[in-house]
Amino acid sequence: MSWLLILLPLLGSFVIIVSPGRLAKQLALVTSLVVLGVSVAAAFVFDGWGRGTWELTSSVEWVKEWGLVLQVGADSVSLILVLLTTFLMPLAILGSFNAIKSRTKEYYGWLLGLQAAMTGVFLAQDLVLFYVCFEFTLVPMFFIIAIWGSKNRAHASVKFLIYTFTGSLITLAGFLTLAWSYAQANGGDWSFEISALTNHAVSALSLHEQAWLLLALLIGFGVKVPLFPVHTWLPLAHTEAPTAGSVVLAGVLLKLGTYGLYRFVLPMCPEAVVEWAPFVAILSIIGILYAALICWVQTDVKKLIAYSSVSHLGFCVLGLFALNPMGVEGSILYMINHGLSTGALFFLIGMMYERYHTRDMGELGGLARTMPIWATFMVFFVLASVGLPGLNGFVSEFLCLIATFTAGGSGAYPGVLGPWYAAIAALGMVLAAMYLLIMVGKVVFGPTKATLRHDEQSGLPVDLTVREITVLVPLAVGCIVLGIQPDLIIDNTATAVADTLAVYQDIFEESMPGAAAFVDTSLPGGAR
Amino acid sequence: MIDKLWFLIPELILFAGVVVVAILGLVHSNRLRGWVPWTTGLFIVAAGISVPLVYTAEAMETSGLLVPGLAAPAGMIACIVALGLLLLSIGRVDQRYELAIAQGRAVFDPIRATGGEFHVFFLLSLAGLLLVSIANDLIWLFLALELASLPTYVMVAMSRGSIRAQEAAMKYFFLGAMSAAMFLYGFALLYGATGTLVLTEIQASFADQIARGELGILAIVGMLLALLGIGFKLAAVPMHLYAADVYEGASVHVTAFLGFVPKAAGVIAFMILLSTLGWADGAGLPAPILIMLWVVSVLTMTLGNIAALLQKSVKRMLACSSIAHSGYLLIGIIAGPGAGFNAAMLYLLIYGLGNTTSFAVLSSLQRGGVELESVEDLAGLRHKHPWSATAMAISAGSLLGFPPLLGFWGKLALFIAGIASGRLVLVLIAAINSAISAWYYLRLVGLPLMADRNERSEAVESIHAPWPRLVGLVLAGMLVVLPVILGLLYWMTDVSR
Amino acid sequence: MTFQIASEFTQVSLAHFIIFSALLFVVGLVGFFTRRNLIVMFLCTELMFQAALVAFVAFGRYWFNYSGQVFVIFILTVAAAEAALALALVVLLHRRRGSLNADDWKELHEG
Amino acid sequence: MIDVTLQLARIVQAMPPVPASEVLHVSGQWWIGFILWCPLISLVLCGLCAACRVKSKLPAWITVFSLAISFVLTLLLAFMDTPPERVELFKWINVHWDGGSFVANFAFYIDSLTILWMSFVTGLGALIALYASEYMEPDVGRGYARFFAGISAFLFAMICLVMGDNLLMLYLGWEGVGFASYWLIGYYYQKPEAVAAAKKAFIVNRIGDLGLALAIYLIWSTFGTIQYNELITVLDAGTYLPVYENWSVQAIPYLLMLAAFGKSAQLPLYVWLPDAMEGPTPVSALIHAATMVTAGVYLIARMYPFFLLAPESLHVVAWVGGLTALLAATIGMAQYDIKRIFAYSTISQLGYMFLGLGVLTTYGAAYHVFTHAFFKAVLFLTCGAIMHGFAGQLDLRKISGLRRMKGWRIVSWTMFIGCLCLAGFPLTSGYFSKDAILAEAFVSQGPGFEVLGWMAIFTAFLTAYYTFRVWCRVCAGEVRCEPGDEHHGDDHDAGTHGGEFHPHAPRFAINIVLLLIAAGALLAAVPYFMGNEVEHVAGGWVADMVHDSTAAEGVPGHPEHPASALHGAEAHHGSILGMDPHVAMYWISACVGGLGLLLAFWLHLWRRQDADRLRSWLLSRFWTRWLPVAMENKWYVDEVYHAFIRAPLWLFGHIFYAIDRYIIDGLFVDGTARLPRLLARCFQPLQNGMLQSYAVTMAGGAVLIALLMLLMLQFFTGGAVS
Repeated sequence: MSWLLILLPLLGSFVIIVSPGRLAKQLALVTSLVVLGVSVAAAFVFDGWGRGTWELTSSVEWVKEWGLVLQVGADSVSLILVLLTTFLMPLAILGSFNAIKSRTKEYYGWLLGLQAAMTGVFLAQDLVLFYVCFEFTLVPMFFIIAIWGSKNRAHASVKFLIYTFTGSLITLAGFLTLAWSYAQANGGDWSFEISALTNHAVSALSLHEQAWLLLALLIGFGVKVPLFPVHTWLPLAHTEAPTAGSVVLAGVLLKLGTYGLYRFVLPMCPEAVVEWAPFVAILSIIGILYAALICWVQTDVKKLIAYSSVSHLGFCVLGLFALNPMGVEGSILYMINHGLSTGALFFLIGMMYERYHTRDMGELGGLARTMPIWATFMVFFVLASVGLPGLNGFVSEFLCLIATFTAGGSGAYPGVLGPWYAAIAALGMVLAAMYLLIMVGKVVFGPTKATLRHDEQSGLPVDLTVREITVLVPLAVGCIVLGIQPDLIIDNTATAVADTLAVYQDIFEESMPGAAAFVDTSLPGGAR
Repeated sequence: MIDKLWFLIPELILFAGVVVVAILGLVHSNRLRGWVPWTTGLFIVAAGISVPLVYTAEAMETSGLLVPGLAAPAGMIACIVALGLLLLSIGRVDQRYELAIAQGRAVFDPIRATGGEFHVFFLLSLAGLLLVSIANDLIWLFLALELASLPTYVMVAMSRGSIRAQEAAMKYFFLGAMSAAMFLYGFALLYGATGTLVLTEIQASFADQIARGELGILAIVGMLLALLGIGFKLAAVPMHLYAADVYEGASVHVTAFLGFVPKAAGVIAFMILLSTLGWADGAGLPAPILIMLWVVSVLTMTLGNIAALLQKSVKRMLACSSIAHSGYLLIGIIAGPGAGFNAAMLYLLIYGLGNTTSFAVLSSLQRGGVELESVEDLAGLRHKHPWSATAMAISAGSLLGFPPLLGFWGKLALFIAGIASGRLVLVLIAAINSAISAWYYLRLVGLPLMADRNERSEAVESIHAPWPRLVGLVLAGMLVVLPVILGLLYWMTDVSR
Repeated sequence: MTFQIASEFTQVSLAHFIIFSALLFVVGLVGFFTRRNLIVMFLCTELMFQAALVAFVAFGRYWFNYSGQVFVIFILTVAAAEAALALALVVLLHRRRGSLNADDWKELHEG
Repeated sequence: MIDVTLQLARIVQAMPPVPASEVLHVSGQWWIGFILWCPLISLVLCGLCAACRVKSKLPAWITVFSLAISFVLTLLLAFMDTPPERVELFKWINVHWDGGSFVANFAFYIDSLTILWMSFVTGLGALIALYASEYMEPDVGRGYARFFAGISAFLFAMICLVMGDNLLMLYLGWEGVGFASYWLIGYYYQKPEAVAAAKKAFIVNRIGDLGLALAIYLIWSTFGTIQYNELITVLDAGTYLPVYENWSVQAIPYLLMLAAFGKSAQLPLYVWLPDAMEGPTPVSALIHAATMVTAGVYLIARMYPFFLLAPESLHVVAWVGGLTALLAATIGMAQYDIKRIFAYSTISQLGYMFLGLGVLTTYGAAYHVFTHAFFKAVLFLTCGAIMHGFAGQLDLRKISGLRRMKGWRIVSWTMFIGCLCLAGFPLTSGYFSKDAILAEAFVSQGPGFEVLGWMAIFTAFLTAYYTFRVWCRVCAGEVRCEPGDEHHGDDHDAGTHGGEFHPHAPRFAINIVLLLIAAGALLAAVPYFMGNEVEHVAGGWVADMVHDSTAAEGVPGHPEHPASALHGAEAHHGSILGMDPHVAMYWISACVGGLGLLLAFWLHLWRRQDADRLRSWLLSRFWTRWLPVAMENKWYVDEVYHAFIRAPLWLFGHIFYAIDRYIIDGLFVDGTARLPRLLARCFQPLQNGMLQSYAVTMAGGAVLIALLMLLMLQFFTGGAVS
């Protein structure tokens, strides 16, 4: 089933390339819906909900000499991210029906190829397969930006590709060094199996070696996330990418970075992480505030949302490095939530752009009057993004921050961050409200600008079409459902997260004896 | 002695081919002359098939060669890539003259025709490459290297009528002669240091000297000179300066040939020579040689890649890229026998395929009857030749080493070998170089597939013969599909067998 | 050693030959760098080949085997082949440009 | 520094907390949930109406009906008189792990404080929705459904806030009401001022929310739970561990304070409230006067035990409240816009409430919240009626003699009642509730509390003055009016029929609501005299309600009231001018209120020209000129904020953006990317096309490499060749 999830989109992509161009979008939609169906079916047969096990596994022997075995499988965290991918993809395809008018075959082909690669990243249990998929995601995105992007697309696409490529090459070197160390320890037998390498890394690497591994991984994944100060490719890529490109970029591609941090950095180099978590946390906090302030002075709506991604993902990384279950759960939720709400915002901006051909806040204004449905959705998703309780963004942000806050080190809740980290990061909440509401105030509300002309040639009515509403409604439903039932994800991933963090419990217990025991007996929270 | 002759069967087949083709090339009948490339191909295929049959594992065990495992992979790689190189030259060799004859504007004159000679030299050089891999003493090695390179000088000179081709040939020849003198002098010093020319005996002598801790300056200097001289074939820094000019001057099908055969000969010669000095009994290379190789590798990949960034001519760009790839190959050589040599051989094959693909696409195109010069000529290629544009993009991606294309796996093998031999810094530098190379390879992806056509590229059309284009497409397909049978490729290029 | 008969005062040893061959090589190299005429340049490469040749003979004598001398035969052959090539090339170049000055050929360059 | 081991030993020995089920019976009264669901259903239905473009008053009736149900259910709950109770609706956020958990469920915590608040929230909500059904009439078919959806959303959030079982539910409601307020302030979204005001409200509130969020983090870190019942258990048992040295417990009240000051518009975060008057007037009445802004008071009352852990924090609360009351009153005196005057008056009255909390009378604060809800609602609603009738005219200089106009009698007299209450006229509800606070300022011991008390009394005088300034100007005097230039509704032209202006008087719905709420405002004095089932506690029904809740320790007379604890249950009386403060205060505040009232009548009804003369006299003196100017310009607080917070941040935004583009991206990223090219240009001259130059370079390169080799050899191996 895992293979099906990876290969079906590839097959669809192939079919689209060889079939006549006018069928491309329908075929793409059907394929992505089928994949969605398969993923939902996979979720039903999946046995690992609420348990930390790997299910749906399958492996193919490949190159014996290098220990290359193509292994796929999913634990609850990866399956959830796969579901996010398969959920977003039909929407991305449906959302591009009107926007993409040239070279449609290639476009939908690349989109499906991208889906295959992203799914592959989440399902890979083998480092080489992971890396191949991780890198291959760049190619479709490169083409999507470079061919269907806006004015400055060539520069943006090349920068996007080379920046992330450079980062991940260093990560590759880190991976290979780890694999070599494993091979040395195992009498020259190479293996790239993630679990084997993780065990090896935890048990055999010294603190010094772990720190280097951490650095190598952090460079690759940090660029992808993107962490301050290696974020500058993102605003450019987002601004130039076509709508669906931005949606997938924000929705899933950035999550590859945080997923990498979760899957590799946390389990593989725990001691180094404990040592360096404050450093990463400070970077994320700088990113949160710095990007938020930059958002404030943007005039291009899309660029604003792009920078807001930098800011938001900072919370996500912060949660991970809080090194406690709340933070990691919050971070996983953040991955999903950011995908839904920011993805939707990019859709909305795209829909507006198709009608008015501008994204300049100085030229826009009072769209609530002309496009009430659009405006409603816009405000809704902005609120989800701001973190209004009851909607999805809140839960994840809250968990990340409370986890950071409590990860203070003395007593009940061990960790290496602390209240100051959370307090400063929480300023990002205020700033987020500021820049997003200023944007809403300028674009959605206010007097309708007389100069703003709806483009008749676009073939779109003034307000949203049924197709466009169909794109947005599932996202909105997702936002609400995850806002009031985050347990859907938290409960199901709890054990997997606990397994990942188990090694930290040992470390903390060693360095702060008696820390965890305290919670058990005395506090109501610990009593259950 | 009988064994040795038996070993020569693939080369003998090629020499037989030389005779047949030389005669066939002078035949007046256009149709028969049209058979020249196919006959050449036939002999290459025959040689290629004979390679695994002759160089079996059992036969090699008793061969008394220094690196017995090299012959089979080298032969197969050479024949496979050579077949591609041959096919991409169809329609290119003697292009104008043959066209004039076909159109009745000229009559066939054996003195003016060079088609037969091109194929003769092609086969000779290939034979030289195969001979390098089974060299057992320094004389053989010297002769084989000369056999591999002397024909290429001629090929460059007569590749096209342009004065630039002759300039290229001049530079190539003179610098080649200088480098030959250099490694010859190095050989002399090696002989002086050991008193023998037989490679296995040299190794024994060196091992003895090292064991006694008195490896002389003579050996080091000799090895240094030999390696630097042979570095010319690899286009390794500092012997790389000719590459860009010669590649640009020669006709595209010859450039493609230059990009592979001498380089392969150089790589194999490196492996053999270095095996005499290092890696005996689990030791590594002597420190000076290791350092020298390390420096050369870093400089080669770095200078090659950065030079490519500035190029406007496609062929110069690919020349620089081929310099850079020599640098990557040196990682495998530094890593030593086993994983390192395997990786280098695998990479040689993969690089050969990728390089041949891009040259095949170039070879299939022309503008006003002349081959493409500027990179800009490729702009908007997809409008008229979508498949060629795609093939170009795939080959560039593969040369860049982007997963999941074949090039990635080659680089992965090299990186693994490099890291496993403890050369992490070298691997990191190679990784950064890969990133740098992305700049210019992306131009080869972006221009054909994304850019709009400009005035120059509007006039680009495909040449009459369909074969170069077909080779490009087939090889591009292989670059995409072959990773599936990566295990087989790995087995094929396994030196330690 | 046979060379010792030359003089009682001048003992010609291996080192002398090596130094001689090295000097020969360097002379060839310097000539290659400095002379502009292609034919002279080619002769300089021949000089470098001969330097190696001298070294081989000397080492052959030193090690008291014939390998070095055998190699010399082959070197001579290859040098002859190269000479043929060189002359053909020189003729070709002279025909194209009427000059054998190496500096006239710099159409292919960059920077 | 706390000795951790000792602490641990103490904790291990401590009794395990009593399971929640024994303290509170978790009843399954199935209908309790509907108090919350009714507004939600109404929200959804109104949303549907908006989507279907319903062109009738249907949304209003849906809202009124559902809010009425909520109200009735609340009353039912009140009469059941249950002990504190938890009602779980569904699970929300539950993170469990080995050794701990974080639990925040969708659940109600119902004690008497909840019911007290709920009673006026739902009651006034229903009534004001009814009022709005007429008020918003011109917008039927346009923003009508949107408006009522907003009202429903607000009520939903407010109910979450008040009834929530844990701090996260409170936070949900807290932000929810903020959002509803944003929604409704920005109702006239085409008006830039409205949009700006909405934005400002949300953002300033966010700053407060930040405090609440941090407080929640800290509370959870310290107590391991955020559910009220468990918190109280832990607090009583004393089994918590201040995780972060000893400041964690001390910091909680200050963070909560920040939240409360934001939501309840206290110094320094009050600036959003006057601007919020851009919203439709029913919104101002409901959200920005009666209910939402009292959430801060509710929060502090609810978390009172935490404030008592750090009693100094209460002093801060008292001072901030007192200063805000005075400042807002001075600004209110000098404004001309009626709604703004009442907005400042709201801020001022909220200041009283915080003063009450600070001087240890949660009961006084709660009672003032209760009475204020009614009379301020009346005042705003009358304002709304005027605005509605005079095309948005709100300048008190432009309307006069309203009570003599046809159809405006109910408006002017209900306004009069509201003014009386607000001014604290004897025997009105405001009189009693204000006294309860003022007197306690003299009773409680605290830094400068007496000064504070006198300041509050002076503020009461100002309050009476500016309140009746409005009434005298608008309702009394000669009959005169100018219509406003603003139209409410999207852009309809109500009122101006062909150039001649006819004010249209309010009709049935508005009048009936005005009468009902005005009656409520008067009757709000009654609870002062009823109830008192609890011993030692004076103050009637409200005191009883507070006494049964988490805020009980703040009720004077409660055995654990800090003053009682200090001096014994009986001896907590301080003195004012040598008398019992509670007795004296009746007289003092009656006098002060009367004085203010008289001054207003003098300056604004009998001799209006004197007011102008006073103003110009003040303006002509160098030493006094600043006073009216500063007051009219609201003490330039907005400008100060702009200069010291907004502008620097904005500047930082630009600086960071420049850094991002030119330094991080331009210099580092693009610069690094340019390096290879630069390097390549250095090497390019080698490729000069000259054969012999190549030869020299090759040979030279070989020599260089040999030298490099030797150097590195020296470096790595110390020169040993082999």
